[in-house]
Amino acid sequence: MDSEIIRVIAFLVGVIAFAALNAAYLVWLERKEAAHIQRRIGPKEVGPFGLLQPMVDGIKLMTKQILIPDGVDPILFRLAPILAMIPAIMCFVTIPFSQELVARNINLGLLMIFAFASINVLALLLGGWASANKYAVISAARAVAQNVAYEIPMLITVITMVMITGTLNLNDIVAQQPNISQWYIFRFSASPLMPVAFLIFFVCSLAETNRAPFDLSEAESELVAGFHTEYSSMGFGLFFMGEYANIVIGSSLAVILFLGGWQDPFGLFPGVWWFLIKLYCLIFTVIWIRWTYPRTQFYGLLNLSWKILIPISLFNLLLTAGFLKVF
Amino acid sequence: MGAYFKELFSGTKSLFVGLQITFGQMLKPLVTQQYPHEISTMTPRFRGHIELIPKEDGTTKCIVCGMCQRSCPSGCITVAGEKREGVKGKVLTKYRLDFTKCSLCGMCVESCRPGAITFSKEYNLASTRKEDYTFDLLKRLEEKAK
Amino acid sequence: MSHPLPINNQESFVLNLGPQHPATHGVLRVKLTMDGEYIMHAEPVLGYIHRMHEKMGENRTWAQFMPNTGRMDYLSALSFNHCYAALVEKAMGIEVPERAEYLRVITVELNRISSHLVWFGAFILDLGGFSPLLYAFDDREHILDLLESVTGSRLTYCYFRFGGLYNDIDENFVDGTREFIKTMRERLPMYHNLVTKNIILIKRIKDIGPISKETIRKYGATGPVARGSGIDYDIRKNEPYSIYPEFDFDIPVYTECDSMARYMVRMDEIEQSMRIIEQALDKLPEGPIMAPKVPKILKPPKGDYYQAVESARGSLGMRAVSDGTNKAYRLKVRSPTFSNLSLFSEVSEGMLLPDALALMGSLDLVIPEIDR
Amino acid sequence: MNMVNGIFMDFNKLKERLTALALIEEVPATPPAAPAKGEEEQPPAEPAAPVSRPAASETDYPVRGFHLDVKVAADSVVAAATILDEEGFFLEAVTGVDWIKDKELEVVYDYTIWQPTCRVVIRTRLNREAPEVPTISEVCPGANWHERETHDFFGIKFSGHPDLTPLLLPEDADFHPLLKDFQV
Repeated sequence: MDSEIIRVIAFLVGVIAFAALNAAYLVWLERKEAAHIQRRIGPKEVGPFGLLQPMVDGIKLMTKQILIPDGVDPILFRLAPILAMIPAIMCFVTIPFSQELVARNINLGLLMIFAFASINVLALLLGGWASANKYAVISAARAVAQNVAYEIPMLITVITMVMITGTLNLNDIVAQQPNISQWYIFRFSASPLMPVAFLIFFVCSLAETNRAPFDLSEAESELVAGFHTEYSSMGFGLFFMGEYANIVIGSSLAVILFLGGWQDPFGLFPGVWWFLIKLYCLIFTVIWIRWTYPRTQFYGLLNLSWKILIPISLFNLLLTAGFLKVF
Repeated sequence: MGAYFKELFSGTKSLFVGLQITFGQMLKPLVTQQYPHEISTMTPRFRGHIELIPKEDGTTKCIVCGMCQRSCPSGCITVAGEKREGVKGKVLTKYRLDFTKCSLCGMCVESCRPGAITFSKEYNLASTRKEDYTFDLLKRLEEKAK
Repeated sequence: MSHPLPINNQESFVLNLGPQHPATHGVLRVKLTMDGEYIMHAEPVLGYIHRMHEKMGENRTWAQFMPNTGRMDYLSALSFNHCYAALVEKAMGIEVPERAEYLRVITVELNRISSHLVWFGAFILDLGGFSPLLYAFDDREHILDLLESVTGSRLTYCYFRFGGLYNDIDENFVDGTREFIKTMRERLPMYHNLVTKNIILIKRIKDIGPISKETIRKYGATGPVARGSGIDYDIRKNEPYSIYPEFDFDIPVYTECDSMARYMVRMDEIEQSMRIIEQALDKLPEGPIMAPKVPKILKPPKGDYYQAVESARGSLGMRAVSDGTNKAYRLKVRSPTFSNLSLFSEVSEGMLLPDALALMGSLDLVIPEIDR
Repeated sequence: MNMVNGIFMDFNKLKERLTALALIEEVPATPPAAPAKGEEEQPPAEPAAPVSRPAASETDYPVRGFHLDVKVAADSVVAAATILDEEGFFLEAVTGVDWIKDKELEVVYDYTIWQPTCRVVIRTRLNREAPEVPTISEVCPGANWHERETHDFFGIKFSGHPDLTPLLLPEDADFHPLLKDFQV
């Protein structure tokens, strides 16, 4: 019993630390990568390679005054940033970093992640609504429509995956992919469209996390800063951390579902390092995409979801069902 | 339907081409200059604020004709001179430049017949006080000569 | 994409876009009456950077107004220099030496390329793509270096003089410019692959913000905005000045009338400007850079004079009324974006906010030039 | 000298139409002769002293920068704009000139056209005390802002204009900086 409590506390601290450190250092990665794509050098003054920059930024954010503008809904305004961060941390609970390194190996882990990830949009909506700012309200409306539109193809793809794996337990899903040919992205025996399914999942997770090119809800050239226009200090900081935590979760899921999680591509040394390598490669791609493309337009985003992603993912669902039945 | 798939494929391809280009750029050398650590030298024609050109003995060539003052569109130059015993012409006693108004057009340099003023190559000018931009060019010249 | 729904007047609200807003590139304010994200009415509010240059023109001598011309359009200041210099030369009947004319054309065209590069970057930035801006700035940096080595300044040039130029080029300029053209020719395909062919960009600006030929004419829009609507109108060809008739270049015209067409016009103009520069460098004659007999104090004969040049944004006109003294009696600057922006209100009606911003970006606004 | 003739097929027609609107002025006498109110298609109302002719003249384009200079009465401005609009011209700018010695304000309209090179200047003189001229923004909507700007700078009232609030000057500006008696 005692060891169980210690375990819970250890993982709680670990997960929060992981989420917070990731949020901080993904900002650094984002700035560095953006800089090098644009042939600049990026942060370099604070610490070697600017590695202490996130810490300094964090301190700056924490010491700033929290401004609560006139006319906002004071409770919702304070609640929204917390609501953005907590579900993101909750999602980490079921993510298997390695076979043993998982806070709670829940049988319905996949379901739980989607349940908590859906709360994120509520935070944006509340934040935008409570701010009493026109830009923020427009942004909140956009965020909701976008999330609703992209949850569908994402879930259809996940249903396809669940049909193949036969389980919702993330650790079991990873265990089914011992080497590169067994990874679900290349499991052509399940469906010839598996790489496409991965792409759909990836695009949807970009849209779900409001990342470029789908960052309509914080489109700075249209809506200034979107739903967090009125937030300062750690209110803004929490939104920011929540956003990066969501990117980590989206990429983790993609790694677990399609890229063999903590498994070694050659089946030799599975472990947490493989998970992290794959995870950061995907995150690198997410950032790389952001600094390459312009932003989509709203109807373009919905068209992509309803006209391309949903039909293809449905087709993939049927095809997989057929394959499962036949083979 | 054909057009739908064609657009789908060409569109996806264009996205991958974009990624390829930005990745290529990432591997190329940096083009920025790390400003406070590296300082670039200005080209010979760079127009900084004006300054007096010293003669060999360190004095000015200025004959206090006042052409620069008159030609200046924004009136930022104030020149004063006085007659002195044993010196031909006037002697420059004051050459004040109000750099806050100067637009670096070069009218004063052009109009200067003895060629006594030129553009300096100074560009590291920053201050929070307005007075720091009022230059006494004669004093600067004297300090330079020392 | 215009609105498919009838606009509901009851639930409209007013959104102030600017004067400090990332998409307005300066201090433009647009008062938008919105229904959801649809724009019911857009009213640009100008004057936040109004400096009354025209009054300054009346209070300064003809020569002293020259620095002001570099400070209206900070992206193509040399066009304004050129217009004013040509206007006074026309009034005074001053012949400009050939070499000076060639150098004027070279520097103005370089300035045009740099202006289009900034526009390109800023336009893509409006659409949410950040990196092309810095690539464009990298190329522009080379132009600014070249122009700095000749004119002494990087942005607000005051280089032209009545009857010629402030100074001659240095020995590195010709080679440097050729080198720049060579690298720019390698960069343009990169821009097209990265940006122009990108499906997201195409979806963003194709068929967005259509401006009909008639609207262009009614509002007096010129420059790339007009040429994107299928109007073959460029002062350099239609009303030749300086030595433009000696060069072989095309005026890119696109008939689609949308933001994509305006985008393509500017991108093609970069190539055409490089063609002009190349020819001018090949033919660059030796000789003086100032007309021999330019009076110290200019007193143009009584009367009024008009001079138009093609700036990077369209037809730039200056009208001077002289009363025979050393100061202009009246100096009017007809800035191209003033007219180009005036059609925004009509065209943006019923558009979605992001589309309207794409339209606004495609108009290539430089606010100090509108406000003067 | 005139580059227009021959290139611009309708130039003479245009000139004819505009001349019909132009004021009648007496040429060799004192230059700013009191302009009689010239109405439609009545060239010489009463032949005065020296030579009376419509104030529409072809100008020397290489020197002046425009081809046709037409002086009209204030109420003919809209008619002139309509003619030019029908001929395919567009408005480049509207501006004013303060002739304080004559106690008059001049409004200058610059028109040009895309294809043949042709610039037409329409001008009208107004009483400096109560300057009022009909708006042409009905004919060419682009004039809206140009007229607002002219109203800002000179205080010229464009009757019928939809919105004469200051455009470039502050919203509450009640001064007109380009008037010659405006003190900087």
